[in-house]
Amino acid sequence: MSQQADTKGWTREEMAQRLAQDIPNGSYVNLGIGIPELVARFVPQGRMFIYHTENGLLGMGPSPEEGDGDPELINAGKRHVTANPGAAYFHHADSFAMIRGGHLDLSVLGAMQVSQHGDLANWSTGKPDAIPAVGGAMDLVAGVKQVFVITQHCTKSGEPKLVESCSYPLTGRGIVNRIYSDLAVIDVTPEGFRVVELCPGVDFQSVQERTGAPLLPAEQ
Amino acid sequence: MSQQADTKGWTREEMAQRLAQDIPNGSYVNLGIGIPELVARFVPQGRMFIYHTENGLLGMGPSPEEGDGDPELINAGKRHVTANPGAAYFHHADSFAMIRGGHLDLSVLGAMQVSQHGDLANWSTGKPDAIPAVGGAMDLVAGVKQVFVITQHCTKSGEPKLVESCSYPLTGRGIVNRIYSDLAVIDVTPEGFRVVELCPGVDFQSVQERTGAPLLPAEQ
Amino acid sequence: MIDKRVVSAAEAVADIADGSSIMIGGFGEAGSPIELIHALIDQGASDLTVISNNTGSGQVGLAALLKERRVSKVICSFPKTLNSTVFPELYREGFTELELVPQGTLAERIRAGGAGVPAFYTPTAVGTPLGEGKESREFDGREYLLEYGLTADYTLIKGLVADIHGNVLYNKTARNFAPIMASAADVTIVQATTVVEPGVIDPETVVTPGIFVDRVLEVAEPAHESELIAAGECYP
Amino acid sequence: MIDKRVVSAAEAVADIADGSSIMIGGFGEAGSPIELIHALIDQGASDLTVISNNTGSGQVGLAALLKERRVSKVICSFPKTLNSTVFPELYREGFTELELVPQGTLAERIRAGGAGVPAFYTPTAVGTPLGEGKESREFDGREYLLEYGLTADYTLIKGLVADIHGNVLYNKTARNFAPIMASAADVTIVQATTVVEPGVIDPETVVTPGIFVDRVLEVAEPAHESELIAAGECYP
Repeated sequence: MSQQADTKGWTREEMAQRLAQDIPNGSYVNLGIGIPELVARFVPQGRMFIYHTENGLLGMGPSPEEGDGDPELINAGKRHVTANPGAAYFHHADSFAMIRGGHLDLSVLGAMQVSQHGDLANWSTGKPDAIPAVGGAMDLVAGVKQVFVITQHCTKSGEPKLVESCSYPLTGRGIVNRIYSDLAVIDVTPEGFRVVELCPGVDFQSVQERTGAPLLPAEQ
Repeated sequence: MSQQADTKGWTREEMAQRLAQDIPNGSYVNLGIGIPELVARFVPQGRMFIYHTENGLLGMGPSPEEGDGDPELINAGKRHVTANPGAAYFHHADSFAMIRGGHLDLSVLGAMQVSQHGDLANWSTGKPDAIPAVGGAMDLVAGVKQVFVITQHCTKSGEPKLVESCSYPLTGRGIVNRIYSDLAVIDVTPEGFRVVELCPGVDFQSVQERTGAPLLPAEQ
Repeated sequence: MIDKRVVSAAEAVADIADGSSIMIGGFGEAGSPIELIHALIDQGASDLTVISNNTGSGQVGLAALLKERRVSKVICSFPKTLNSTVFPELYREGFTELELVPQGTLAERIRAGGAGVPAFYTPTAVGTPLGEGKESREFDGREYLLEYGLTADYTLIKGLVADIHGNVLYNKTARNFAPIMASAADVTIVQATTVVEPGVIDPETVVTPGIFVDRVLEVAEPAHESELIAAGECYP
Repeated sequence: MIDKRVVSAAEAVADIADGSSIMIGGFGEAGSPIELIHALIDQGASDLTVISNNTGSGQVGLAALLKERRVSKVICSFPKTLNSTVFPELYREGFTELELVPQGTLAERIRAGGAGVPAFYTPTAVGTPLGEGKESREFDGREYLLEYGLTADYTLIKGLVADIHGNVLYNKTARNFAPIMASAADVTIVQATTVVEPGVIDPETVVTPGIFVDRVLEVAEPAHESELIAAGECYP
């Protein structure tokens, strides 16, 4: 966290708020576990998003008051949630038909690494003693219309997460559309990473220094 | 019909009643259009069958009183039906998942021809000017655990319907288990047609004369 | 802030272009979205591919769309029904092409199209004329055919209750193809007898979740095909 | 004359043999049929293959079954949860084998198994370690993997209301894998909070039709995994 503080980048909440601004009204959105969950707190004025959780609910609402939770009304992170008016429950095959069939507009995911070709690694370190666990991440990136990654720009030890080529096992190949980090908003383009917007007070060069692949400047 | 009357065989109702005696209690059954529909009138004492209609209802009940029908509660023959207590509605993919997945115990179908290998032809004459229409017949014979055919032994012009090899286009290959005709109950075995039971007053030889393939006598 | 209602059947189908593929719900008259089909006749789009279990009866609804020579191809399991004379004539004349698909394979192809499954194997139609020329493969010693997912530009369906987010309930066996067709088209248009606010429909009972629905039209007193035919109606 | 009730959890699972494959519903604790799993522990069957999204938490329910060394293989998408220590130990030790399947592929394989589809193509996991060595094929210029339908000898699931014909309703996100698992096993066993006569459940709202269910057990006050763990319980 000290690394991030040094660069005076966006907070996690600011990253989430910035991302939410790019979601059109009426979008169907799946939020991954961790920072992506924060996006639900920031619905821009005049818009409404419908949240999908792959364990079987469309129209997921906020967490209930402490103690009000139903152990059988949970999200993909297995936390208690609520259901908004207009919600629907369904089984897993139907839920992943929505995902695989391209019916969701947006998947927001965390990342361990993103390559300049849009490859994503976010499910396994690949270490021999790790217990492999994948959940729905590979389905989400294979089926949802757009994939946004929200992540700290670097690891806690300062290594770049945006790289030429992922060293960790892939979740999907060429599927990330845009990255929201604490330092910048960056598109994955056929030419590679392109800065869309810099965090106020952060300059292009300092982002490039923290990125493991060439950055293209914002288009004018 | 005169042909049938000459042989003093079972009536259609008797054929249906005879077939119903072979259905175990608790069976899930799909009845085809025509003579098969008559089977529903004959539930042996102490048994209960649950009828599936492939357009999306399990627990189909009898026809409503004239004028009481709902145009949106129909069977596969597009006739008004009712729903029994314990019924369930579902969509077509789920309905045919029941069929294809082997969940129905019995399909009762009419026939144009049945071969000694259990091939069934019941959907098309194959005439060049015919409008081809197949419906769910091919799915039923490919997926249901047992297929019983209920049919007049011969066509109206006296041609055998039980044959060595079907001349009409097939509905399915090697899928008929048993045939209930006006003259006999006949199993399809690896050795060919085998008589299980003769209609009272009908002898083996007269059935053989009306059959286009060798008949084996009932096992003692 | 999400309201998928349209005010008229004409608005609902306004953008359907010539050459579009359209899935139309219904098994016989149960679930047939007659008002949407009639609006499509008025709208004028032609050279359509229609995916539907039947080809309509009499000279109303789907049969009327065919009769107006708007449909160049049907993908269908059972194109002849009682009172079905329109399609047979167009088929014999060679105007309307037919792709005949077993009913369960048709349903599964539509479900696969909506679920992002490009192809699957099925035992149905092996050894029959409808299996001829199809790729086949053995699994565990049994032969299966390769069948492809089916999608369309539009789906027209009939519900009983819909909310303005597009959640839909159906009436009895009118459900038939509607939920899977809703999932398999770019634009799904629902006519429903009643349109309600979100929250009226119990989330446990939703049959088609709103994510699959783009436009919702209230048709409070939908016509029934058999009643129109009994009254001698022809459309337009 | 159709009554699928059994009187005890012990009776419900009595015939499960060593070496059986068993689908177990639940996503985390939601929908986990704890009482049936505990009865299976008491019953003693071993060398089981378990198909389930997770591997349980603490030392109750599914985790307890694993801990008793009854499970030689799990087919699963996410075998590590908060408080999940049992499976990791058995996996590292080499006692329990893991077939890791993406969650949506797991769901679709189970659905295919129940629907008589031996295999299908999916875009999920292409280009990843979980796609390595799998048969792949292009459709419309995109690469897909061939995946196989999955069936089991038994399914154990938890419902909210069931009738004696086996129709089932679920509670909220406890529905998860239950309806598809019910369709994919030779014998499906449901525990439900309430068991009612046929006709009580509205046929429009049935989630799992009775054709998929073989045995129904009333468990009026089912335990929740998190509460058992909070209370420090270990089974048996």
